[in-house]
Amino acid sequence: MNGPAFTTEEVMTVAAARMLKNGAVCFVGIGLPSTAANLARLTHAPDLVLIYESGPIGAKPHVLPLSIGDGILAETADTVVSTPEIFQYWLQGGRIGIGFLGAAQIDRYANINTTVIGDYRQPKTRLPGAGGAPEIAACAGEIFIILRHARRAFVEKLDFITSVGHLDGGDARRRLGLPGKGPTAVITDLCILEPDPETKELVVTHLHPGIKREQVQEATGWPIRFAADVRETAAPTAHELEVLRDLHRRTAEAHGRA
Amino acid sequence: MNGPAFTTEEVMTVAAARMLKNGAVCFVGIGLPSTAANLARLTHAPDLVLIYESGPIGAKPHVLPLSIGDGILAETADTVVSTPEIFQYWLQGGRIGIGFLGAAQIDRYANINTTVIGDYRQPKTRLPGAGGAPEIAACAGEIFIILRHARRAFVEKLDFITSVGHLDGGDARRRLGLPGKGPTAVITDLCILEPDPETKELVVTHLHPGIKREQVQEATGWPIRFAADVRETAAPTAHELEVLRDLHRRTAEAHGRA
Amino acid sequence: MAELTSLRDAIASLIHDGDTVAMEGFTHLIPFAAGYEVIRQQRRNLTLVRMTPDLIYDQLIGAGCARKLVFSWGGNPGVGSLHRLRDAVEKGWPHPLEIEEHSHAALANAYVAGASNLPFAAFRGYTGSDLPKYNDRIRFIRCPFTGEELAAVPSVRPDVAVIHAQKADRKGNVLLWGILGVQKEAVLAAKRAIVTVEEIVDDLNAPPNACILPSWVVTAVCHVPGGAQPSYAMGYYERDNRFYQEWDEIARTRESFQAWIKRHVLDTEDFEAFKRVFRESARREVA
Amino acid sequence: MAELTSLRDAIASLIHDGDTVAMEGFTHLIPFAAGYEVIRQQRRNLTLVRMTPDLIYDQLIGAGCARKLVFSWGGNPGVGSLHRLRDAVEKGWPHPLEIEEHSHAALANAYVAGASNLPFAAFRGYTGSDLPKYNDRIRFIRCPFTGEELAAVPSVRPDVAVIHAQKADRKGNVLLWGILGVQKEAVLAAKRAIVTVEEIVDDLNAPPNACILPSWVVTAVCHVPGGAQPSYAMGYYERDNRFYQEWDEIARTRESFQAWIKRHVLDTEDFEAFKRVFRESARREVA
Repeated sequence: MNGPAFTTEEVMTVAAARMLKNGAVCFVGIGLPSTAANLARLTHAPDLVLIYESGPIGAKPHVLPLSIGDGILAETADTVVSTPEIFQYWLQGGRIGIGFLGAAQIDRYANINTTVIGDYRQPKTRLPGAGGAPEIAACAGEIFIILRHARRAFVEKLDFITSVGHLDGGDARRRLGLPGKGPTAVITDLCILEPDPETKELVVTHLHPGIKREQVQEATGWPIRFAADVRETAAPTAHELEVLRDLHRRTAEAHGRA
Repeated sequence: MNGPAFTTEEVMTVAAARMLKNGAVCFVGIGLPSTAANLARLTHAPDLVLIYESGPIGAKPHVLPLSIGDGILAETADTVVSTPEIFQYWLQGGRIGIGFLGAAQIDRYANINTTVIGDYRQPKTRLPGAGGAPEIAACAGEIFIILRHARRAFVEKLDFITSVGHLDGGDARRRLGLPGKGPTAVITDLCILEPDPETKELVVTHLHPGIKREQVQEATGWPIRFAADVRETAAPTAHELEVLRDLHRRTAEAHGRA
Repeated sequence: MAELTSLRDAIASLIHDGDTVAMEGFTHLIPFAAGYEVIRQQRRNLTLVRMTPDLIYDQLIGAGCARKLVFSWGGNPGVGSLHRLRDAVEKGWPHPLEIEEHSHAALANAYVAGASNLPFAAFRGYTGSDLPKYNDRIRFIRCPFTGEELAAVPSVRPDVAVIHAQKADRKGNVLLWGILGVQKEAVLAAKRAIVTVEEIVDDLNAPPNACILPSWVVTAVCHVPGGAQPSYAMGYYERDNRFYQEWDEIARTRESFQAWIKRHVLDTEDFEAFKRVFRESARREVA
Repeated sequence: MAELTSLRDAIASLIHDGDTVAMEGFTHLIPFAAGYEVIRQQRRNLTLVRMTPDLIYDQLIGAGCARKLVFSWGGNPGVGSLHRLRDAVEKGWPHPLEIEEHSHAALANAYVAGASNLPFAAFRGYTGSDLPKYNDRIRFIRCPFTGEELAAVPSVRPDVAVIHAQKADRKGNVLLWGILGVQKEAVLAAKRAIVTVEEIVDDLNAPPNACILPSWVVTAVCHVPGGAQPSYAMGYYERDNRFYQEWDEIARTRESFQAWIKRHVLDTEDFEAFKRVFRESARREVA
């Protein structure tokens, strides 16, 4: 393979970043979504508007925030509003084009669990919970989900639906009167999945460079479907990798983890 | 009569100002209430907190505002919040001790009409309308009302109830679940009236210096009742008059009406 | 992203006959210049929404632009009546005006609900008032937890919001400060938003937590210095209280009103021309 | 009017066993010093309300102060789990913890409703989520105008709100800026409010429209510099991200947690003493 070497984590982040158009308004979750969104802003989408649930509107951090409310978000934002206002006027108000989420578990209809593994009242593992995700998943124009591909993450059946994707598929969202389109892409470290236009079941549309179909099936807890024409994700460019690695370096230095 | 000379308008304003205790939180209507409240602040109640529906909290104007949103209110306030916040967090939130209102018409139970004379759909005279009064009258801890005493203002029956006083009297407010105590005093240029503890009908408790009972009855559209012990309103002091007249002079100069 | 354009083009392209228009500004920052341009372009059958109609809607109503008025306090602040509003309501001149009347709390809550994309707002209000008898857009609901009864009003969702602000930057981000009224809510509740500003600057230099409307929620930004006169713009000019008093005379008769509108608005080509004529009138007054 | 008092006296007189307490601060301005003082004074059976429990509630829960937790996201931001919260929920240590779980939007709306003296908040949320199945404080209502179904949650009305702010003046007026979270709403929703501040100044020099809590809505103001560490106070100090990572180790076992609480909180007499011991621990870490 020509071009620079990169990790599966890097190709995932770059593939996600490329999906964010310049000028789009993006409600960003902490972690992988924030990394991809800021990579987009620092490469092809300088006017990408980043909104964090803690209140910053138009944040332009030069290092990645470790928490959803880091000072760097407030200092670089066009303005900072209260948390109720973010949810009432900006998210529920219909001002958000893209909601960008992570997930602990996801099913074939891109429903998300971030609440609990096992029984809710007798949990095997207690996860952090909903945060802003249920209303982001409901109200944003469309949803991108980014998470690492693994059997314990891509499960046949969720123990708990925290945030709705396409529920049981088809026109379920429309029937429930959910404002947004719901998940339109899931980006992992192996591939890109998109909902089937009819059934809304996630199908693999892109495999990352060097990834085999078997690896995806192996890491998925249900019989995964592939699109008629599965394409290969374009490899990260030298420029994309340089910007991403600089961002991680600055971040590590800033957070005292160099 | 000893002491300085004064007008009935002045004794009305001074009598109203005296009712405002230092440190009280007062939601102020424009006009007579604003004049009395600022007189109080400039005399015995320096820590009186003035809130105007346009958003200023803790306004300390050195001249009287001509409108409810004059710049002087914003410039001298502790802070200025949005108009929705004033009504949601501060008035409805139960943070207002005294609501200080004017009125075009009032009845014996201190209900107020500021909407229309004649039929609502075929009005003889169209008045400005409700403004903040209905919710001030409902939510403030207690209500003071200040208006000039005249037959067309003190009417047997209101053409329109804009803001509730004690409705048809007795425990009507409690039955309707209104948060505040409602009107506890009505100050006019002739006298002070207070609701009867049982019936809530307004009774004259104080006559201003030199005012006769007949004058009050003459200016009232229903058979007015007098308290068992009607007292005379203490005359304005030289200091009160000086501060009030200075305030009016500064105001006239500032508003180009000197 | 907001377009930086002339006021004439903004009104021409964004406000249409029959639209629901909210021109907000609570005593402060009232967008008068935009109101004059709407009269100049002779828009008709507008539903006008505004907590305090003030002189700006007295002018639009008298000029025959309005079919309906949604409001909560309709006086000339500190002076008295709005004679054109009263003439329309009492005598149907220049033509009948439908009114939907609320309290300030109700209308402020209705703007918040609109900005929040909610169909209604619930609040403690209207109990014992006669207003619900004459306005079927006031209803009552019960709390699903306590059973308490609360008033409900439908949200305000204008086709167009028009406000005046102190500053915009060259990207069209808008900053306002001082008395904020319901301007932010009006813009966020509306499908389209026009903002006239005193200044266009390179950097807003906004303090933390300032009231900013990002360019991407504004449709058009127009540089119109003095565009809020005779109301005021904190940091720029004071309220012209004298004109608020003069308006009582100007608007008292149909003839004097029409003469004023013709001379100052219909016969001027834009707000700069209006200001020249207005200064002449003022000089004549003084003389 | 707020009383200027010591943190010890404020907690002693205003927070009682069994109270519902909201200690807010959305990543920024988290009132940690107040949390340590509550642990020191060994309050019990508290109902703790907070959108993001964070380390502050992990500490209170592990120290046995809490009976119930109302929350919407319970992780260690950027690090992982809150081990003491998980131990209480999964294993009932130090004793079982009742949880009432919401989404951020729901809890933020519930604070707004509390500050507004409304019994509930209506919003677009929870549709399709399993949360309503396990929380009977989530219900659904219909718009009286459109018939649309909306989610409803009861308002939050704490006995006590505790926040940390940048400045207060000598009268007890409080100023905060930067990320504001739901602090203003928490204070206005509560019966009593304790505010710890970085500085007490003669004049707040607040910009227009700043987030100010007037003295008369605050019960006690306490001068506690550094009182938000390891979170941050914009304009004063940065977030101690290193400690957030170290906490993952400290809180992982009951023994290491108890040792840390004993050494830093129970065995120190106040926050000044805490800071001395904390600095020593930090030095030892580095060495």
